[in-house]
This record gives sequence, structure tokens and C-alpha cells, in this order.
Amino acid sequence: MVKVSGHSTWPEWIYIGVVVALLVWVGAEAWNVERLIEHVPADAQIIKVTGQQWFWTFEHADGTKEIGELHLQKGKPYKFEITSKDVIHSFNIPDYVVLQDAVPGRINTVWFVPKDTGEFPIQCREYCGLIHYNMRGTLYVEDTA
Amino acid sequence: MKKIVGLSCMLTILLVLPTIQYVFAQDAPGEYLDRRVEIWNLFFRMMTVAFVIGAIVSGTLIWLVWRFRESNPKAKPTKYEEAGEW
Amino acid sequence: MVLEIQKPRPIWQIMFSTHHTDVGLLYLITSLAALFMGGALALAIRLELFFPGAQIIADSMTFNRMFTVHGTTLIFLFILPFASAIGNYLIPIMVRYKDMAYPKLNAIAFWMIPPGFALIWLGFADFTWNAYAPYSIISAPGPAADMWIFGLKILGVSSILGAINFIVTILKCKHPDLPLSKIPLLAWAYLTSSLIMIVAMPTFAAALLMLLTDRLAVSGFFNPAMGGDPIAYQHLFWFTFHPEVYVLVIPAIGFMYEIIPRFSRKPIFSHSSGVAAFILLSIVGFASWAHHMYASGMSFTEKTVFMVGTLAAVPASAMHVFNFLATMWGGRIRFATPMMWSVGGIALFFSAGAGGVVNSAMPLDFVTHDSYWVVGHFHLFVMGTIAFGSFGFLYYIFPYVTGRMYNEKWGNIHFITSFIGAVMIFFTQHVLGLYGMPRRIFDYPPFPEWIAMNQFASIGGMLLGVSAAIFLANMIYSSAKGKEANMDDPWGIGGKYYYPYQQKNPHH
Amino acid sequence: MSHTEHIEPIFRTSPERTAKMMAIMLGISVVGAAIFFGMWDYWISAPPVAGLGPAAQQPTAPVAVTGKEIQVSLSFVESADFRTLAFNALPGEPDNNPDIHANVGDKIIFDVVNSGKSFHAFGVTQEDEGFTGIIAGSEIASASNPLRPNQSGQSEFIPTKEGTYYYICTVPGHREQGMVGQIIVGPKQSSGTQTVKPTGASHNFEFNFVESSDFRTLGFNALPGEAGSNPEIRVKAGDSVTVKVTNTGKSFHSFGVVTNPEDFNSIVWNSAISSASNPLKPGQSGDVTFTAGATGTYYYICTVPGHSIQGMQGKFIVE
Repeated sequence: MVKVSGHSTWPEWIYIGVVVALLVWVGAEAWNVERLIEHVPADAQIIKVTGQQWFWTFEHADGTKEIGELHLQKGKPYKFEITSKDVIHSFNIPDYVVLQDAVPGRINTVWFVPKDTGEFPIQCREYCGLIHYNMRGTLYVEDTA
Repeated sequence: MKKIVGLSCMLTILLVLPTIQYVFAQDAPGEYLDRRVEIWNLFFRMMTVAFVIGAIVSGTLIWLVWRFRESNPKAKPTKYEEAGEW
Repeated sequence: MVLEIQKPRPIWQIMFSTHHTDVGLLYLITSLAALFMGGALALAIRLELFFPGAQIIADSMTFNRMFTVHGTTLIFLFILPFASAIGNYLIPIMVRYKDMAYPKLNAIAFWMIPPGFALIWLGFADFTWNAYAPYSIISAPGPAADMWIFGLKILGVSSILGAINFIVTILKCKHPDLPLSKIPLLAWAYLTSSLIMIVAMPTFAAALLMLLTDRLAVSGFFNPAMGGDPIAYQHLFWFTFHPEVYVLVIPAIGFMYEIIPRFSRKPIFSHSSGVAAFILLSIVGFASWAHHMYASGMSFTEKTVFMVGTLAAVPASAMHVFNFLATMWGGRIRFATPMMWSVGGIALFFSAGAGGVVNSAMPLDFVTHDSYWVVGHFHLFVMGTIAFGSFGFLYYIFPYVTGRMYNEKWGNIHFITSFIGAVMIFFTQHVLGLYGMPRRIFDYPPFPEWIAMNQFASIGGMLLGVSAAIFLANMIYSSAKGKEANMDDPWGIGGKYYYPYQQKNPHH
Repeated sequence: MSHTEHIEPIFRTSPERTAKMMAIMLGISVVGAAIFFGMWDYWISAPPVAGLGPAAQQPTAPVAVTGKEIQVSLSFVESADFRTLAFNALPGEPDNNPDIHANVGDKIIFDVVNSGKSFHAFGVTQEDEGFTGIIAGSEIASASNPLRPNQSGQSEFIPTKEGTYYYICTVPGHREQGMVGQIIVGPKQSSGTQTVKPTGASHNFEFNFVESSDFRTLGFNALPGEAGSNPEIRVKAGDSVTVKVTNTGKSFHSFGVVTNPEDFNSIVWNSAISSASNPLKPGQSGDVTFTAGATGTYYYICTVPGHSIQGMQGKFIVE
């Protein structure tokens, strides 16, 4: 056998055990949280989000359209149906941890509830060409009144 | 050995707390869960563990570097050196 | 700049030689050239991001082309060729054979790199190093994009040929009285990484062809307008390039397995666990590719499967770290430059790994996906681990290559500046990502936190630039005028080296 | 392991060798850099074939001379249960009942194949329901003598006035089941030189591309809502018009006069200045001279996708 300086292997086994335990914990936690946030409330309003080079279009349930701006009511659940007209974009509202790719030819969904009123940046997270860096919008959360 | 015990304690705590949290969270009616809270809590839980482990490992590494450096007064030749074979 | 196996020869003879050390030298020089060119682009990018608004780069098109070529160059033209270089120098010696198994194939594999290099650098494509469809099909301007595709096609074939060569050399040409279980861990690293390469790379080669025909509008595999599915491309791409990550990192681990026992004056703690970890990684590494695509609309189940696959790959890497620490334990460590790089590499390897574990948790993808967190994370791997290991091994093999000794003091300075710089950039980028900054952006809105962190990162970048300059100067000066190395034991620490001209050819 | 015998002597690299090696590498870099920077813009000069929309397939923008031909190939398709019928693809799939865009006077040539299992016939009508009013010459086969599976046929249709036509399956009931598509006919276009005789009069217009600080609203000369934004242009048919545009913004723009402000491919009279794939960079400017064609309302827009929707469009009226 090649020269090795290892005398006993039990420390390594314990070490591996700890590592695996940690990984299992990470996996369990992640699985649990994902399960919670993937569950869409029944009364969520649907917003159709369309990305194209290089701006976002939003269509509300009542058919009103907005470009680059999205006005939502505080405290109401919204479900985004995200797609793209040309290349892959990624719809992202950092402050609400909303992120989903806009893929041409398919509709991805993600839901959230705006809890605070105010203005929040909307941006594109997937490289989509020349003006990708400026494919930005604004989310306006208003009080229900 | 103590290291492992400490770790396992911490793990159990970290596992139990969130479970209780969300069991209660479910009860409140008409309340939608806030993905920000869920995700960031998960993140910070994991970062806590990550930094603890990080402290242990990098601590070990730094100690190794300090203790077994050639210039350390306590340094003595390894038993492979006289043979010159390793 | 070459170790003479025979009497000194004119340089063109070395260029057209098929001897493994000569090909190794060519690989080495090419990869270093790529390192400095790609690094220069990185500096430009960091400068551009120092303030919001256009700084030194005129328009976003140029910027996009720059980060595309930056990534492509450093992955395909620095890391892979560098690994091949070291492999060419040492693998035949470690398995005690006179040369690589197929010397001509070896030379061909190298000579496919310059054309690929030229295509990628002349074209300067703009669709990022992963060329996602449909952008790469319907939007990326040609001929740059097509040249990139051809270039990568060539480089892919080249690395497949190289991998075949390593596998055959190790499995079939090793000395009869040298069982596979006894070959050094560095050789094991090359064996496993080459196997991964063989399995993974063809998928990407196929994807590239489909991409090309799609661009020519004669097919529509990935083009939704023609009924194709862009996500299919992402699957093919990551099926190659997640394992590819291990192809890149495994040789670096192998370098550390060579350096750490050497300078700890101790044999490796456990040869078998190292081998086990390599094999484990090369198998499990294929179960995690789609964790790059959580945000592309995957189902809960898919996400879970690939998260488990990702986590399953972690213990292997953890075993390596344990092996390194256990080897240093109780040694008498000489902190020469190569050892410094290796220890720094271990530290950053661990941080990168920890970040990776955290990041593999599916919900966190909503935070980190395509943000600067990701950039920081994989740069900790490719720079902090792979490049650090490579630098270390370059210093380690420098006396073997040139017959001269590098300048120890400047070597240390190179390490310290690089380490500080790397930590400044890449850890800051993690936080920047948590603050929501997307990657691959030419300009960013002037949020005070973003500005502050970008500037901090950029300063780290400048530091890396300085260290690179020191490195280059040291290499050139020492290879010409450095003091002559004691070829038996350049560092005077005893022990047995794998040493190009020391080897007795077992076959004649 | 036995690897300790020396092959004497040890040759070492000499400064000369290092210098030579450096010289070679430097030479390669210089040559490479020369080619690289010399060709800089060439490498990104060609938009990908797959990316061009159908209207842009003809490199010079579709100047609709009467006698321009639009090739349309359609196929009858049926769902497995025969309840849903459609052209080319079932509803919900891409290319289902494609809209056909044409202009008055264009010749639309239909190439229709029955790729279904039952019988179909083809025709163009203006009625927005039923299967009557089939325009003579546009029909292929008939309900009484339909196309059998895998049979195909050709027909032509020249729209005589603006509006919406429908291409349908003339077999009773099939239209209701989904076998209907639209033909949108735009205003008559002409190359000016052929149908409109030059009046000799000429106009000069200058536009600046301007952007709001957040890049969300764009406009010519001024942002929409401000004074002098997107000025309306009136010229006589046949006037020669010279347009000079300057990109005073930070992003990329290109100019063109179009029939449909939503469709940056419907450029008329070769009025384009640069193009979306090779746009004017910030600070650049360009100009174009063209002859205003047939009377009607046209639009001058920024032909970079999306920009016209974001406000870069103004009326261009020909009297």
C-alpha cells in the first residue's frame, strides 16, 4: 500500500456523519419552506406579466395594461403568470423575493402578497441583450381604499 | 467529541423552533404567509450554522498553520523525515 | 523557458515536438497567456462598475461582449489547458511510462486550442459564456456568435481527446508492478476528471450543433418560434457544465494532494479516502445539474430531486478538506509559496462549498438566482480554489520547468495580495447579490449600498491586478535570471519528488 | 517508487531563450490585436437569420409595389376527436390560424394542403361569419368537391380595399369549429417613384431621440406630454422628404416610417435609418431622403423593438 500517515479512521467517519447530518437538515428545512411558499391561495388575483426586449408589460385581471409600472393593492395575494415575447428574461422584485424566469412559449407562475405600501424596483435577472441592464420597472403598492 | 455534542444540540434546537413557528402560523385565518419572512428566516438560520461551522474549520486551519509551522519552537521532525520517504 | 530533456533545441522544434513535457510547456504558456488576457477583461469590468453610469466602456454591447469572453477564456483557455499542462508533465512520470499513451493525439489536442482561442477572441460574442437559447439564436449578432460556437466546438473536441489520452495513459500504460490503488492522488484526480469529461462533454457538443443549425433557421430545437424549447438547451448545457465544474476543481484538489504532504513533511493522511472521494464525486456529480435552473419554472418535485442530488455531492469535497487538515496535523510545515497557495485554496474552497450548500436550498434561489451572489460563489471556486491551487502548483513545478528558482519573497507577496483581493471581491459580491444586484449588468441604479459594495469589490479587483503583474514579472525574471535550482530538492525539505528528468523509464 | 536516477547534465533556461519566447508571444499578441481591433464592429454586423421576422426577410424593407407577392402556405389540421379544427396548428399552439398582413394591391398566393383526415375546402371572405361571400379566385376546391386528405391546391387573392378579410374552410361548420384566420389589409403602399409622380417639392425634418431619466418613456424631440414631442408631419404625396435623426439618449435607436406603429418591420419607401440590429449608438446621427408615397396616415417610429410602444412614434400624414 502507498505510504499514508492515517492511523485510525473513526475521526473521519464521525466527521462525515456530522456533515451528512447537516446536509439532511439543510435539505429538510429547504423542502419545508419551499412547500409552504409554493402553495398559492385560492383567491389570488392573476397578473399576466410579459417580458420583451427590454421592458415589462403587466395585464391585470380586468384587462388594463401597464408598461414598466405595476400598481397593486396592499395585503391582497397576487399570482403572476409570467411569459416572454422574445428571449428569456427573469421577472424579479428583490424586496419581495419574487423571482421567476419569463420563458417564451411557456407560462411560469409565482405568487406573493405585498405587505407594505411604497415603491419597489422591478428588474430583469436573466441576461437578455443590449439594454438588459436597464430592463427595470417599478412596483407601486397602494393602500386598499 | 464535545464539538459534535455541541453541534447536535444546536441542530435539534434549530429543527424544533421553525416547526413550532409555522404550526402556529397556519392557525391565523385570512393571513397569507409572507414569502419574504419565510425565505429570509431560512437564509439566516442556515447562515448561523454556516458561520459556526466556518468558525470551527477556519479556526482549526489557523491553529494548524500556527502550531505546525516549521518556525514554531515546539516543532519537531516528523518520523518520516529520517527515512526521507513520503 | 523549457526544461531540456535532450540537448538544447531551437524553439520551433519544441513547438512541433510530441514529447509530453514539450506539449505540457505549450499548454502551460497558452493557459498563462489566456489567464492574463481574461484577467485584463475582468479588470475592465470591475472599473466599469466602480461608479454607476458608463465609465471606461462606451456601450453595453462592448461590456456584454467583454464579460462573455472573460468567462469563456478563463474556463476553457486557462483552467482546462493549465490542468492539461500539469498532467502532461507529471502523469506519465507518476505512472512510470515514457510519454503519454498517444503522443501525436496529445499534440493534436493542444494544437486545437489556438484556433479555438482565435475564434473566441476575434469574434468576441455577446451572449454570455452559457449562450442561453433563444437569445443566442434569435438575438445575438453574428458572425461573432457563430465563431464562438465553432471555437467552443473545437475546444470541446480538444478536451475530449486530452481526456482520452489521460485515461489510456493511466489505465493502460502504467508500470506493471504499479497497481491502480498505488498511483498518486494527483493521477487519480486526472483519471476521474477525465472520465467525467468523457461522459459530460459530448452532450454540450451536440447542443452546440443544434444551436448553430437553429441560428441558421434550418432547425428549431431551442427556438420557440419554430416550436422548440429553450429550457431543453439549458438542460443539455448544464448536464455538461455542472459536471464540468468538477472537471475543473478535481485537478486543483489533486495539486493540493501533491503539495500539502510535500511541505508538511508527512505522507497524505488517507490515500484511500482521497480516491474514494474522487470516485464518489465523479458519480454523484451527474445528479445535480438542474440546480442552475430552479427559476426556469421547474416543479416542486424536480427542484427537490436536484437539491438532494446537489447535497449528495458535498460529502466528497468535505472528505478532501478533512484529508488536507489531517495531513497538516502533526507535520513540520514549510510555508513556501506553493504551500501558502494550497492553504489559502483550502480556506476559500471551504467558504465556497459552504456558500454552495446554503445556496442549494431551493427557496434561497429566489434570492440568489442570477444575482451577484452566484458570481461571488463560483468565483470563489474558480479563482479561490482552482486558480489558487494552479498558481501554487505552478510555483511548485517552476524549478522543474525552467531549472531555476522563482523569487520566494515576491511569490509570497503575490499570494498575500491575491488572497486579500479575492476575499474583498468575492465575499462582497455575495452580499451584493443579497441586496438584489443582477449579474451581467453594464450599469446599475445608484443605490448607495450597491455603489459602496461595487467600489469595495473593484478595489479588491485592482489588488488582484497588481498581484498578477507581480506574478508575471516574477515568472519572466526568474525563468531568465533566477538562481539555479537544486534539482534534487529545490526547497531543501527532503522527501521524494516526482521529477521529470529523474524518472527511470521502466520500458527501456 | 524508483525515480531517482539522473539524466545528466541539467540544462537550464537561458535569458536568451526567455527573451525569444517573450518576443514570439508578444508578436502573436500584436498581430492578433491588430486584426481584433481592426475588425471590431464587423463581427457583430450580421443579425442571426433565425431572428429576422417574416417581413424582414427581404433585406430592403417591404416597399409594397402593386404586384408585390405574399406567399402563404396553410394546412388544415384537426384535433384527434375532430371537434377542433384549425389552420397549421390547433388553438393554443404557436402558428395557429396565423394572421396575414397585406396591403391594398398586394397579391397573396395561398398554398393550402389538407393534412387532416376529413375533407376541407378553402376560401377568402369578408363576412365575419358563415361561409358565404367567397371572393372569386381565392377559393380552392369547394364544399361539394373538397380537398381530400393530403391533396393540396393554390389560389390567389388581391385585396382591393383596407380592412379585415378572413380565410376560412368553406365546408359548412368548419369555420365555426375554428378553421378561420384573419387577413389584415393595410393602406395602399407604393414606392412613390412608380405610382406617385415626384412633385419636386422637398421637406427637411430633424428629430432627436430623447429618453426619460428612467428610460421608461421615450420620444422624438421631447418626451410625450411635453411641448414639441413627436411632432405631426404633413407632406404631399410625391414630395421628397429628408429626415435627419440624432440619438441624444443613452441607449440605442433607429428610425423608420411605417404603416403600423406596432410593427417595426412595416417600413415603407426605404425610409429606414440604421436598424434595430445595428442601431445608432448614443451621440450618433444619420439621415435619409425618400419620396413620400401614396396618401394616407403613416407613422415614423424608433424601429428598436418596444421603443415605439414606449412613446417613440409620431404621425406622418401624406396628403
